[in-house]
Amino acid sequence: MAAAGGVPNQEEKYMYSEKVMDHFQNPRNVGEIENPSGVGTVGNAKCGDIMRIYLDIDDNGIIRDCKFKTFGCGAAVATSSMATELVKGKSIQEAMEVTNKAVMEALDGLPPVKVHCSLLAEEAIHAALWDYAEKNHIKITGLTKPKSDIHEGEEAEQEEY
Amino acid sequence: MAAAGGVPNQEEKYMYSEKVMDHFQNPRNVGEIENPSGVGTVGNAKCGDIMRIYLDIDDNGIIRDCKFKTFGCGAAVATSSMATELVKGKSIQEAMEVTNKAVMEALDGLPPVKVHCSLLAEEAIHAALWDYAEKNHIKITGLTKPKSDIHEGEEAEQEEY
Amino acid sequence: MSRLIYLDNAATTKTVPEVVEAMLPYFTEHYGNASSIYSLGRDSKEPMNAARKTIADVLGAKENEIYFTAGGSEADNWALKATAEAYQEKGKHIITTKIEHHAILHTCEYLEKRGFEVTYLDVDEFGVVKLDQLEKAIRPDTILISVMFANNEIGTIEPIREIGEIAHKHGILFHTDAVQAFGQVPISVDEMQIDMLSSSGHKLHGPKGIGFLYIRKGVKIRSFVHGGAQERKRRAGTENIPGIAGYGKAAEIAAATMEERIKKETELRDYMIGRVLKEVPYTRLNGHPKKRLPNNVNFSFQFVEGESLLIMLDMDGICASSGSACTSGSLDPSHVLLAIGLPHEIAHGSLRLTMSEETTKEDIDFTIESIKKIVERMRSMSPLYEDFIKKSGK
Amino acid sequence: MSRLIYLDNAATTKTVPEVVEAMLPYFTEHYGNASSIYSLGRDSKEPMNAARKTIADVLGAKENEIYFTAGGSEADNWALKATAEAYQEKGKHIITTKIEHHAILHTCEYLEKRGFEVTYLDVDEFGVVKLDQLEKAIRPDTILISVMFANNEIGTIEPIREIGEIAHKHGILFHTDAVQAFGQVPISVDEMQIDMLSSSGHKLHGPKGIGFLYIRKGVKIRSFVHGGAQERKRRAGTENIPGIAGYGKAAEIAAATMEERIKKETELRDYMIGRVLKEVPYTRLNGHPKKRLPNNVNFSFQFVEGESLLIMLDMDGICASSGSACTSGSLDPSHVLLAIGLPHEIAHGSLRLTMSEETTKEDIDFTIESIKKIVERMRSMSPLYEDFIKKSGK
Ligand SMILES: Cc1ncc(COP(=O)(O)O)c(C=O)c1O
Ligand SMILES: Cc1ncc(COP(=O)(O)O)c(C=O)c1O
Repeated sequence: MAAAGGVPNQEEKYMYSEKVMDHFQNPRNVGEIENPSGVGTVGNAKCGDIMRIYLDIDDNGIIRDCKFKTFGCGAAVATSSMATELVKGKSIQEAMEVTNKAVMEALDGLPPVKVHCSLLAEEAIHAALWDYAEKNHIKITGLTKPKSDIHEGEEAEQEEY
Repeated sequence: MAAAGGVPNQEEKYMYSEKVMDHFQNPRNVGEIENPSGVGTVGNAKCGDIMRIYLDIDDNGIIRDCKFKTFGCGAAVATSSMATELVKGKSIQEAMEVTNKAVMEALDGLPPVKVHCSLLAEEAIHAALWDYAEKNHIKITGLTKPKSDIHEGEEAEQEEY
Repeated sequence: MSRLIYLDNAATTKTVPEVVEAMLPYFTEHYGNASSIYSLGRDSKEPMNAARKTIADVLGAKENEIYFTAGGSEADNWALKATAEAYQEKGKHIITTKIEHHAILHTCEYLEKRGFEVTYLDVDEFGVVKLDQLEKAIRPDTILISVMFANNEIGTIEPIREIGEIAHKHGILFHTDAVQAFGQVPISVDEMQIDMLSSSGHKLHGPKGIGFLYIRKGVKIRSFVHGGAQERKRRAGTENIPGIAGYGKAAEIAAATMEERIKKETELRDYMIGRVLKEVPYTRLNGHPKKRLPNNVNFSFQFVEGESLLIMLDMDGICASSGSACTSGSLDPSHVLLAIGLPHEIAHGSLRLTMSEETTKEDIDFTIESIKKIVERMRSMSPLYEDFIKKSGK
Repeated sequence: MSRLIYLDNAATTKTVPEVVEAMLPYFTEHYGNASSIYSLGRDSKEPMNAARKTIADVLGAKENEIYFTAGGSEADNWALKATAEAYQEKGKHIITTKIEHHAILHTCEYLEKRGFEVTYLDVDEFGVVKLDQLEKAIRPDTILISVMFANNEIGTIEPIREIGEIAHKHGILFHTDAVQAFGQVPISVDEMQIDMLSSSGHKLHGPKGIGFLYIRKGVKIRSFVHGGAQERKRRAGTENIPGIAGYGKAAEIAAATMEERIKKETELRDYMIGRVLKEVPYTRLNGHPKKRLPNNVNFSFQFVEGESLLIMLDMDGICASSGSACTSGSLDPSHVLLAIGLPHEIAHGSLRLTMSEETTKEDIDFTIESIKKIVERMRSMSPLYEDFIKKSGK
């Protein structure tokens, strides 16, 4: 069936922006790092999203490499991919500034019901950095122990009338 | 707009049978009789149906002529017309047998919501005969004083589930 | 039948070809479920969003205030029942009028059986709601005022802006059944302070089986049809995309042509009223002479019964109506005509003629001649007319 | 997109050209209001009567037991709410199942808030209602048993005949949501002792926005939508004649092709199930292996998330669904999959593929290859799969 009738609008074709679709279809930095400097896993399968980030950090505290694995929806995959791109080559302090807002903006936005996925990416980076800090007995300014489940207490979005 | 698409079915075109439509379009015996032997008016305008029947009865008690005037729906007009046809030439006793059922059958039936109109025709004949009997101080077997409003106490048909 | 003059546009309208055209792609081609994630489904979202926007624009509303329903009746039921349910803590009193459509009246009766109290406002001889009576009817426990925008039988347009003002002055929600008005006359939900508004597609050359309820943001009514999360979780059921697309197109056309149409129809309407009142004796115009829908004419012909009149007009190729088409299964004379003070026998002799853009002066002239002939014929066989003539000594 | 394989027929179907053809005369030509008295209006009555008869015949019902609605959701709401209302003197207890569509479940929740008690029956691992549990749940104040004919997600067909027998043995009304079953499998309301049955046109290649509720003669429920006297005074609203005509045609086609279709679809279904279970590891079939809709297949692929799977299938031109399409606005895993005992993460990885008559073996083969490729790719990037492989020491 060809899309005739002049109806579909390419932008509307998916609920996601083109950038999201690109990162979903061609995710950057998928995989594992052997003996990573830090690794963090967040989310839980009950909610349908799990994100794991591996970091390879050099002696100057620069993130040399970053890989991810994600079980989750299109937005979860795309935010993981974008988050790894954003932290790669950055210093630890710079990586701390890769917030969910930054990831979302870099992806040209997410549909409202998917905004929580970008939170997951931020948390995954923080979890991996926490692991790195623990292993190396250092303290990273602004970094707190990751929650075991970032979704807890979150409520299904209520319609606003 | 022509009726294309093979859809309408002539029989279904009106809620009424062909006979009813014929008597509605070409009502027989419309009019008044000057100095009638008997005249009867039944129904009331509130209900939307008033029927008046004029009788010209000869000395042998034969209905020589019969005319009607009706304010009412298609069924009311058609039953009036048919009722006058049925009583014309009949004896008084024969006319007493022109029941609502007989009128309805002669018209090939009426839609359920319109059955009460055929009652009106029977009542109108009876009312005219009553008037004749009163005027001539005779008694017609089986004839009782007409109700002033045959619709009273009648309830709008309830749907049957 | 060689000629058909359709003058029952208040009952339903022809779905115009442009509307059908707008619907067709969504049957066999872009038929996906609008709630699905794949592109075929998302193809259906677009016409829905577009229709919502078109309709919202016509009303001066926001897109997310338009909720599609299966028609005007569902919209009316939803507005009344859900408001009753949501606001019953505040009170159980509703104000409406005696001339509402049955979708409102029967819903009110239903609510009355469930402990709500309903005040049915009178109207004047022209069918206009009495504003002073409305003010007096308001009580501390009044939760809703529902007054139709324009009456479906006699075409009278109600003082909506004034009613909206009164409602809001007292902090009461205001619903209007605009099934006859939407697309026919200008409506602004903000200027008129309307909180909820019902509409039905098939009254403005859109498809049957689709309507909408406008619900102002902040009005906290819930679903009437429970189930899936469609319509922002407020109206369950797989979206009727062809219907919605068709409705959007119909609203678009209606808005674009409204000004010109009002002018043309008003002219024809007043021409018909003038001629009939002059040329057919013992005739009255029902409804307001000026504050009426541009396409509505409603007469009562004394001594004549409506159904017979309709069938005879039909035989001349003219489709019209006597009282609301929705109630023609019933034998009762129209509650609207009784409310404006007509006696029963006159109410029975009413004729409603409602035009569309397609109606021509020629159609109207033909109709007037037909009416004259039929009314005369029917009077000649009417016992009421006979009595009247005898009494007046003619 | 060069190729489109539509395997989401449980969400909605293509309105087939014959159905559109059957609708078209009633838009621009025979558009009269079916309740009107003139011939143009009466032209609309005929297709409505014909559709009613076709549908009644398919069910072994009488014509005057079929009431048209705007769809399955309205029919479900009507059956439950009106039964609750009409029979509350007898009792306020309703029995249904945990795997009903939201149109039933959310309506039940609504009734629970209004003083009714609802028992939600469990199902076994295949999604089949437990009859002994049903018998035990019956109380003197039980007024209604509502069990779906076939589940929309996992396709399981319930033991309707046995449930009807149990209901009637106890003098309890029996409603079945047959939205997924009508036109797909044979149904006899008499043999199965069904008192009310819901259906929706767009699930069987009919139009969207039209459905019906079968109400057995003698069941004394009243209107859900109040207003005009349409549908024997039980469902107000100007009749959606094009929709009804289209639905009639769809039912006619469905009935005529059912036997052959069931045979063909069952074969394809079992072929697909066989191959996928064999060729994709860590996969389970959801729903009953045999007692299931001929066109329904539902898998869970471990370590894989459903939405991603759907988007990737879409990129291969395959339309499918993960859980009910109606709830895809929600993030919760399907209540049906949880009810058959799946853990959350497995429920998230479910895929529903529902065929139509048009589906070919070639389509299925292409789909299986696509699934294999995508599942493998997704597992390679799944942290759950990584953990699983490491744990199992591979
Ligand atoms: C089992 C079941 N019941 C009810 C419905 C609701 O039908 P509709 O969306 O047509 O109102 C659906 C489909 O969405 C369904 O699958
Ligand atoms: C004023 C008014 N309200 C409500 C309705 C009901 O609309 P529908 O029949 O499309 O449900 C109508 C028309 O029948 C109407 O004229």
